Amino acid sequence: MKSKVTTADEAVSKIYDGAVIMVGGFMSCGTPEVLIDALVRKNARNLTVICNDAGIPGRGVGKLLSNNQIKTIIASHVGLNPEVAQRMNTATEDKLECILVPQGTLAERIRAGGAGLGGFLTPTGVGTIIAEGKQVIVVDEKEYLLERPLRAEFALIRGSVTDTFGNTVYYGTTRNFNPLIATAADHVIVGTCKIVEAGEIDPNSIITSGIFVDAVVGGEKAWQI
Amino acid sequence: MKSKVTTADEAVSKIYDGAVIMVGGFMSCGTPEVLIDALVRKNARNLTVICNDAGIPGRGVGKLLSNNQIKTIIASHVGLNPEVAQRMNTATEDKLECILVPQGTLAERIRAGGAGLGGFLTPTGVGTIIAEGKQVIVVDEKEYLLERPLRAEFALIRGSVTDTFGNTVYYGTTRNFNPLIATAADHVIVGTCKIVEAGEIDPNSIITSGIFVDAVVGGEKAWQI
Amino acid sequence: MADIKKIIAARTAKEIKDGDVVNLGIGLPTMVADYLPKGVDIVLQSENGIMGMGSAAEKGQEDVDIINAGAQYVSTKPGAMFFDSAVSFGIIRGGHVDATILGALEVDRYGNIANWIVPGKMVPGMGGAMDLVVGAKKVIVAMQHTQKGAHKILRECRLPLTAVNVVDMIITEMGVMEITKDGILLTEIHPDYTVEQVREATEADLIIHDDLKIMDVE
Amino acid sequence: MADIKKIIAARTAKEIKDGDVVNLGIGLPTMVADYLPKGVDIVLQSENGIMGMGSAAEKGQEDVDIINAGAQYVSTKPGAMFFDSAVSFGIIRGGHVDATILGALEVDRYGNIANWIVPGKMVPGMGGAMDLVVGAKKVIVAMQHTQKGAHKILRECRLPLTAVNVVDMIITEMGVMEITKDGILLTEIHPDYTVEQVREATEADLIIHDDLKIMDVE
Repeated sequence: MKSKVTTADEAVSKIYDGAVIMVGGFMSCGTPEVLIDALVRKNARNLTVICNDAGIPGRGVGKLLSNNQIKTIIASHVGLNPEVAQRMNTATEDKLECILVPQGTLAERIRAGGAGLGGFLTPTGVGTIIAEGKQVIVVDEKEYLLERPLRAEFALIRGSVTDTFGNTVYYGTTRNFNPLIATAADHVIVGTCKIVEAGEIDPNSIITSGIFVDAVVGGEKAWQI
Repeated sequence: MKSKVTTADEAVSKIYDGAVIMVGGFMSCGTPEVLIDALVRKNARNLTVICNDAGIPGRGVGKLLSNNQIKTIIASHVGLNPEVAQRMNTATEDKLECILVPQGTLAERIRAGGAGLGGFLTPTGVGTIIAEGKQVIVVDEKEYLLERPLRAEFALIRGSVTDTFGNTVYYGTTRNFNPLIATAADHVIVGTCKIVEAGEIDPNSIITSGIFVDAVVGGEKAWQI
Repeated sequence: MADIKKIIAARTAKEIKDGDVVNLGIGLPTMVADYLPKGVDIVLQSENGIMGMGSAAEKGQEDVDIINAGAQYVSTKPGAMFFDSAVSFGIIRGGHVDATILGALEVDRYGNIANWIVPGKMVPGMGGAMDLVVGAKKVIVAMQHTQKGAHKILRECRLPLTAVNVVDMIITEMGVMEITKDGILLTEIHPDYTVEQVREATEADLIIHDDLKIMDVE
Repeated sequence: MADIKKIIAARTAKEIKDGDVVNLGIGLPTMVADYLPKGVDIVLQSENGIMGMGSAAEKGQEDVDIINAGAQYVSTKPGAMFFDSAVSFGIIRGGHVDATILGALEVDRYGNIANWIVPGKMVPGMGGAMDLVVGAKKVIVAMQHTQKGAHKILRECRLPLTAVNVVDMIITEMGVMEITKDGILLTEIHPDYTVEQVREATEADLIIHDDLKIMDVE
């Protein structure tokens, strides 16, 4: 198992204008700030960002938004970042497209994208505007929406401890979407707090397998609201 | 969080004739032998058993089979227990019904049953006899089978360490189907190797939440092929 | 106002049974945990990935890796665990949460609820609300009866829905209401209000329980 | 016979690239791990829940909690991890396994494979085979060319299929064949056999590569 450790700038160098990227984190807890900072420096534009929420200004995905790098955001919640509403309501060319997806459906769509499923049937959203344009399938007399998988070209995840192969554990609620997006992107980069040798993490406790990971970057810091 | 620790006989006392039960384990590794033994003593009949495989004679589900307690078995593989073939080919009344499901589909159907999904689309089985009677749905020009969730009335799972609330970890490959069936049955019983107080297991490492568990039974032993 | 919230939280807390797995929405619903009767020990689920959440973390005791769905530092109880968002919503959608308590912009006689968007005004997103109300065994709306005098309990919701036919119970400062197939049934009333006042504050028709009780907010 | 297996395993090993995630079927395919070229380090997946599996556990060194999908005690490499069966098949179906190597009862010119049931005779079940051949990026059938003289490489499979149009390559003691849209292409031949002999042992029509090579089994 070969070492994948590299720098943040090297790791994000492949992310191009117009790329679809998934970013881990829930209200910026468990978001890889070292990778986001490098992506701001790299200044890739017109990104489609898939994440649980738009974070808060000055943190996580919020930094990409402030730097006007995001064309479309697919998230379950954007209410705690007022910049989203501002950017959605502008009439200018850089108007932000915001696609809202129920949180459980978002998580499951990403999981399906990583697990080779063509979709799944969920009761969530039946009878709401979320159902518009979606196939309704009845199973045992109950209505479900057919939801489709989601994949991305890049995933930026945030680990607490990662070995040189990419095996990763997450502490507390930093886990959230990180293990899911790790499975659903072509190229996966981990920003992590601590890098150890392969074999140092208990094999019963590893959450994300290194086989999903293309690059490991250290220097991630504990989060403060 | 209240203690759920009880005896094996008490724990299985609710299992009735004709019940649908899921049993953890892969080739009898990670099968709760203390619970199976109690179920043999209880002698509930006409059971439908959902499990990865039929184990080997004299171990795991094989004990229920030898004791003629199983009417129907739903599994992905039954080849290493010759008793299955004998019982399937008998002309007598106690002929065993055997329903084979691809292993990945079986795991996913159980997960769907526990996760409130109405089904999922898998490429596995397209164009085979597994597809018979199933809806084929095309997504992005690829064919998928619509597979339905599986649930049971009882689940017998096997833990390595379990706290009094039911939080459980599994060592090595004893994990397999156990965490999945724990979510997909009305009544879940854990046979475990070691019982500890709630709070003693690292909350980042727990695999099965105690909220799924109804009863905890100690005395499970390390497995020997 | 503080009193109103206290009344709602205290009454709502009585709907929870010992051992229940409960998800509390942000704001007023979070207060419910402070009013649980003695001997009622619950397991709090937070959809961002905690089972067994405790109260807000004390100053200086924060673990920066542990927040609730409202981005506040929280403690955990012995026996707590963490999981990813797919597991979290498997728990929610799979019916493993006994009760979810949340606020609403509108609720109607069919048990429909709207609480995630005001077109053209407020587009925060639904977060986990759509999954929670569809998946939880019991859905309790805990909210003020009206919004600056405007009706919130309607004949039929006007805002885009969060879900259809999911609400079991509404608890406000005026009383306790159950959604039945015949409509909204007032089962308890706060002693400060008359039935007529509750009717006026409610757009939907109210069915008054034959054995209408005084709302217990002790 | 031992030689035949060795030839097949040795040639198959050359199809694997350094760093590949590989799932090996029970029996002959398992032998492939013993013939990997120097400098080729692979990550073995076992569908019962291991990534980073090692070789069979040495006598006295068995961990009773760690078996492979064939119920043998195995070791693990540094950096290994364990997971449940849903995660395992998410990895498999999701295209995260670079190559799966397995045996077959029948393979045909369309890349169809049958290896899980002989109606009325043998009903072991498909285990993980249906998911593996559908999900893995490359599907290599490693098997003896014939079964007691009977053809196994057919114009069209007669047994119930494991999957349709999934096999990329067949490696036998006689040669190496690729499934192309035009049919089965013989790219390498073992020096002990003539093209005519391979044709006779194969029911399907063989296309012979313009640059037919000698099978490399060193």
